Amino acid sequence: MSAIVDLFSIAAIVGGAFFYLAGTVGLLRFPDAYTRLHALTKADNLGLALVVIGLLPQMSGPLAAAKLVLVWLLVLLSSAAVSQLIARSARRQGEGRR
Amino acid sequence: MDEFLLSASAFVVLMVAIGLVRVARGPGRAERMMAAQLLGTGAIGALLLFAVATGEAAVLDVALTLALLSAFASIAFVKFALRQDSAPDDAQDAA
Amino acid sequence: MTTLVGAVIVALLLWLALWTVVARDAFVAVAGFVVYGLLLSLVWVRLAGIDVALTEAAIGGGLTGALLLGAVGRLRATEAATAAERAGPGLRVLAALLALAVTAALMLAVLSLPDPAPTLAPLVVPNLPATGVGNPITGVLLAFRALDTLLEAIVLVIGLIGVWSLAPDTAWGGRPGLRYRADPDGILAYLARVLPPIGIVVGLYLFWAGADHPGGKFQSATILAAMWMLVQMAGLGDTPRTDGGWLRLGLVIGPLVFVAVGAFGIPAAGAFLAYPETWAKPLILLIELALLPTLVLVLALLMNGPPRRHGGAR
Amino acid sequence: MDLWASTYGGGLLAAAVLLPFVAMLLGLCLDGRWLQRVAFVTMALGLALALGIAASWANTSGPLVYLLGGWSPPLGIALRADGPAVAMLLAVAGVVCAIGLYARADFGTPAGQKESRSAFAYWLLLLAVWGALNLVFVSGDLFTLYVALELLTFAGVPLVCLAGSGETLRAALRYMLFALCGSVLYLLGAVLLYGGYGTLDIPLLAAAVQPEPIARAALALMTVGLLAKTALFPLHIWLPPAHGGAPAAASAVLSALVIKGSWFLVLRLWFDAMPGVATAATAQLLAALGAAAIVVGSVVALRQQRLKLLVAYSTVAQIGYLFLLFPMAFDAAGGMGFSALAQSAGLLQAIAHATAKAGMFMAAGLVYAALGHDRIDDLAGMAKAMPVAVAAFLVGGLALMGVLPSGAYLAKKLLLASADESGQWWWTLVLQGGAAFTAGYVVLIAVRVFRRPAAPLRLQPVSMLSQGAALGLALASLGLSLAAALGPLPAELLSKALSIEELGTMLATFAAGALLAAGLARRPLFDRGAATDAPARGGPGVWFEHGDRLLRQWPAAMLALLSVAAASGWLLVRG
Amino acid sequence: MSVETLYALAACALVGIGLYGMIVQPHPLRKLIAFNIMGTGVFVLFGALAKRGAAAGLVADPVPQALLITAIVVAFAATAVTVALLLRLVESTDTASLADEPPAGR
Repeated sequence: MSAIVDLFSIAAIVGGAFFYLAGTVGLLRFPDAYTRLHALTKADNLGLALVVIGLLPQMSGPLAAAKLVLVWLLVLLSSAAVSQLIARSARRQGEGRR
Repeated sequence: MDEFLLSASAFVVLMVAIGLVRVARGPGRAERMMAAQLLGTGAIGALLLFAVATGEAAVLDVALTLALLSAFASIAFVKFALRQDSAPDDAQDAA
Repeated sequence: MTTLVGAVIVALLLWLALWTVVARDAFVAVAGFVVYGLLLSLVWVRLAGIDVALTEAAIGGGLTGALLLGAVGRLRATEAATAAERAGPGLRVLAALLALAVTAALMLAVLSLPDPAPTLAPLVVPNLPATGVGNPITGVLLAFRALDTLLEAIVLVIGLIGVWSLAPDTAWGGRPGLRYRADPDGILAYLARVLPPIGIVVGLYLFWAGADHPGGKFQSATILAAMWMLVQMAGLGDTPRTDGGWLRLGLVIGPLVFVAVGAFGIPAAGAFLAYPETWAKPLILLIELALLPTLVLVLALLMNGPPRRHGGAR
Repeated sequence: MDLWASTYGGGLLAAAVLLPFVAMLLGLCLDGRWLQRVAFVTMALGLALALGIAASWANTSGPLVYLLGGWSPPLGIALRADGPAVAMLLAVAGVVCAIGLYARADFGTPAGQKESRSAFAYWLLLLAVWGALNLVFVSGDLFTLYVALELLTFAGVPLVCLAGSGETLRAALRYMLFALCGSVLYLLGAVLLYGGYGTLDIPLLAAAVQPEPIARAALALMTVGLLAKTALFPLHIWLPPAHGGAPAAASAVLSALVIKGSWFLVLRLWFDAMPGVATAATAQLLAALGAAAIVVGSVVALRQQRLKLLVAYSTVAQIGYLFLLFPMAFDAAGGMGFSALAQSAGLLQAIAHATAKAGMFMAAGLVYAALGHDRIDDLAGMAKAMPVAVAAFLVGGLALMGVLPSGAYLAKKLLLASADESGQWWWTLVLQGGAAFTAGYVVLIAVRVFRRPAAPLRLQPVSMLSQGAALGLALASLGLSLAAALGPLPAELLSKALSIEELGTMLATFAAGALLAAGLARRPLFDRGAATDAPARGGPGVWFEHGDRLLRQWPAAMLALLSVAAASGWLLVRG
Repeated sequence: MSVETLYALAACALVGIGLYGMIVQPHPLRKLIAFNIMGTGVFVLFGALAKRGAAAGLVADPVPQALLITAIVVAFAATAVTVALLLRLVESTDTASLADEPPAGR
């Protein structure tokens, strides 16, 4: 049983790490602010989400698991809002299409 | 398992660290802050992995604090630093 | 494996520090510093200092970062003028050589540190039960070296008096900081409604945990202060008037209660800042509870700067 | 002697530290109109406490000790008051009270106003400075001392820019940044000491330290950090504009008191915490910097156009004197044979300077308030118009020169005796010559104020109480050696005081001072012409001015800081 | 090399880097950042020493860690006061230069 759980965790975390990788590559390689932002949100949302999902079965108790989810929700919330704000200011400055 | 989690945490840090190049290259302030945001998310992910790997539950609190405060710093950035590029529209200096 | 992770983090840290220091643009330096603060919390976790990591994540990464970001936005016009005063190559080389010499000397000193390292841990552990708290760091901060903690609260208050003293005479007693209009698109306002309740819960949780686990009043106060600032930045609330009686009371309540509890120790336990055995934990909690509003107010007001405007009612 | 028990009267130490802070907190939350009353009540109580501490100390054989919370070092923090600490506690209490009396006129809250900014800041920060200094004197823990240093800086910096002008803000910012750099270096040293010996308690460290790399690096870093905060030449980058630009009541606090805190801490480190680590060669370096400070500070003081800046540069020079004691602590064999003697001399000098300099700044402030300016060239007639303030200034100057029976005189005697015994003849020269440099600017001001004015002076009235406070402090400095001779110091030092030889030295000092003033001042000493806008004279004096301005550039000062650190580290290693 | 030593040596380098920035950067804000880097160098060094002092069942010596928390808060206060001063200076003189002006001929 625990082997299957571990396998699930490993798969999810590897997936998460991949999205971090993708986010970084996107941030570096994409041509303008909007696409870079797109890449960033992938790392923020999917990368961290998969890591959290992978870690959940490894947690010792419900409090720790709740914290884990809370962390994810916080990052999701703030990254969504901040990305929006960044995009808006990028548009206002017209530096998005460079 | 712990060994795997540790390596994953190192990998995530390394990944987002490469994104630092964006802080250096810019070109705009927005890009630099995106890289900072990415690093924040990466650091949080790494901390979570580290917490589980070492069994130090308190590290989760660090991740929680970081999540809250990096959101705060990002908002401060949007509010103060980006504002300067455009008109200072959303803050007024009443005498 | 751990050494490798350590090496990666160290390399990143040094690179970021160097790059922050030499960057041409002040904004780049500040952004670099914010990231540097993030990395530092990882360092603290690795150095087994969870309490310190919490403090660093809250203050180093969050508050200082926001403070510097706020400053750099308003200082842009001055950068070009000071760039003219940029150090010449000769000076830079000289400075680098001297800095290197200091670093090398320090490294030699560090490498000659005694092994095994001297430590007070064996003294802390047997004495900790007398303080009634389980977190040794809280024990050090509020029992063994309580004076430092009291003084630190006083340092913050004096810092705030210093900041306020910079106000224009006409604005004295008024509100500090900028007045923000409510965010037109409402994202920030939304965030400022959703985040603070979570932040308050997390902050209070850290406060409560601090007695026996990592956490405590500083970390908690920092989070609460940041949430309050968030509400201000979203235009949902204003800073208080600096001549308000309740505000002033809040600013001094922490240290004053601290001193009062300390003085209570003279008859009750034979020394200033001593706690009678059975009362130790409640008294420590009382002090922390009283310090919390002081720290929240002082930290947030330090970020807001001197009073600068009257009125500003919404 | 048991280091680990509170002594009778030890609790007074905690009270002396906390009283000003508690008063500050109460003042902050009470109505602004109460502020001054709170401050004055605190001054009375604080003075009484200082006297009480002195009395308990006199009745105890060793230092007063108080263990906070009953926890003994290394786990807890101990407050300790030995002779030097008690002397400084008393002196600071006295000077604070006098400054408070002086400042009453300047920082009263105007009628009809609930609270005014400058009064609010001044009184609270004055109390904060006082508490921080008391903490510096009695704390026995190096980290608590770090916090005390920061308290001192945070309280001192806003005092610089109370007036709020751009110039003073710049001075304050410089002071802040340079002082912060100093405190980080201090903290770094403390961290190294903890890493090496596992304690930050001064007596425990003294027992544990060995002359090895850790302790040497720590001593060099901490000393240099403290020198930056004390503004010893060439690290005086921030002092002249800060002390010259602040309101007089604040300058008096900064110049007389604040810099003494970090200086006192150097003393603590060298003689109490790490006596086995300090070497005679490093002491020579400190004193050499001190000698340079005396020469440069005095000459640049002669070149100033404004009285307050002159006094500020005089402080630069006087800080130099405070560091001449270090080589005198060492005997010919390189051991610390004369450390008690040298420390007494240093403390005497510090107290003499604190009282005299506070008096001089107050006098300069009164002149400014009365005339509306403090241009040295336009002071003609002031001796007649404001005899009390001018007397305060000149008496303060005489006291600094070491005229009988001033504290500086006795300090000089003690140091000369020690220099003789240890065979360091070159410091005899510096000690004797230094007085002539001080005489230079005293003579200059004396000549200016006694001239007849071209037109009748129109003066604003100034508070008599303020003038009295200034004169009182100056007279206290002038009479200090009498008090000291009655107390702990050998009276025979004063017995030869009225000999022909002494009088001759004094006259020679005045003559040399007059020559210096005549040769180096901006204008001829007896310049009768009223053409004050004529170009200043050139000559060697200008070179000093240029040198000073060059050294007070930020990069130069920082490089000097690191160089002094490197040099003292090297000298500590070489022995 | 142990992790503690690694971090301790890195801390020494951080102090050097901060010092360099304090010297060569003309803008006060940059000096302030350099000061903060220097300060964190000292803090990391202290933290590494605390880790070396792990004993009696604790993973690190708690005394330096407690002192560190105090020091971090004090450094924040210093930063806040300096920023306030700097902003006020710029407000009243429109320049952030620390260079001495020619002697004021008042």
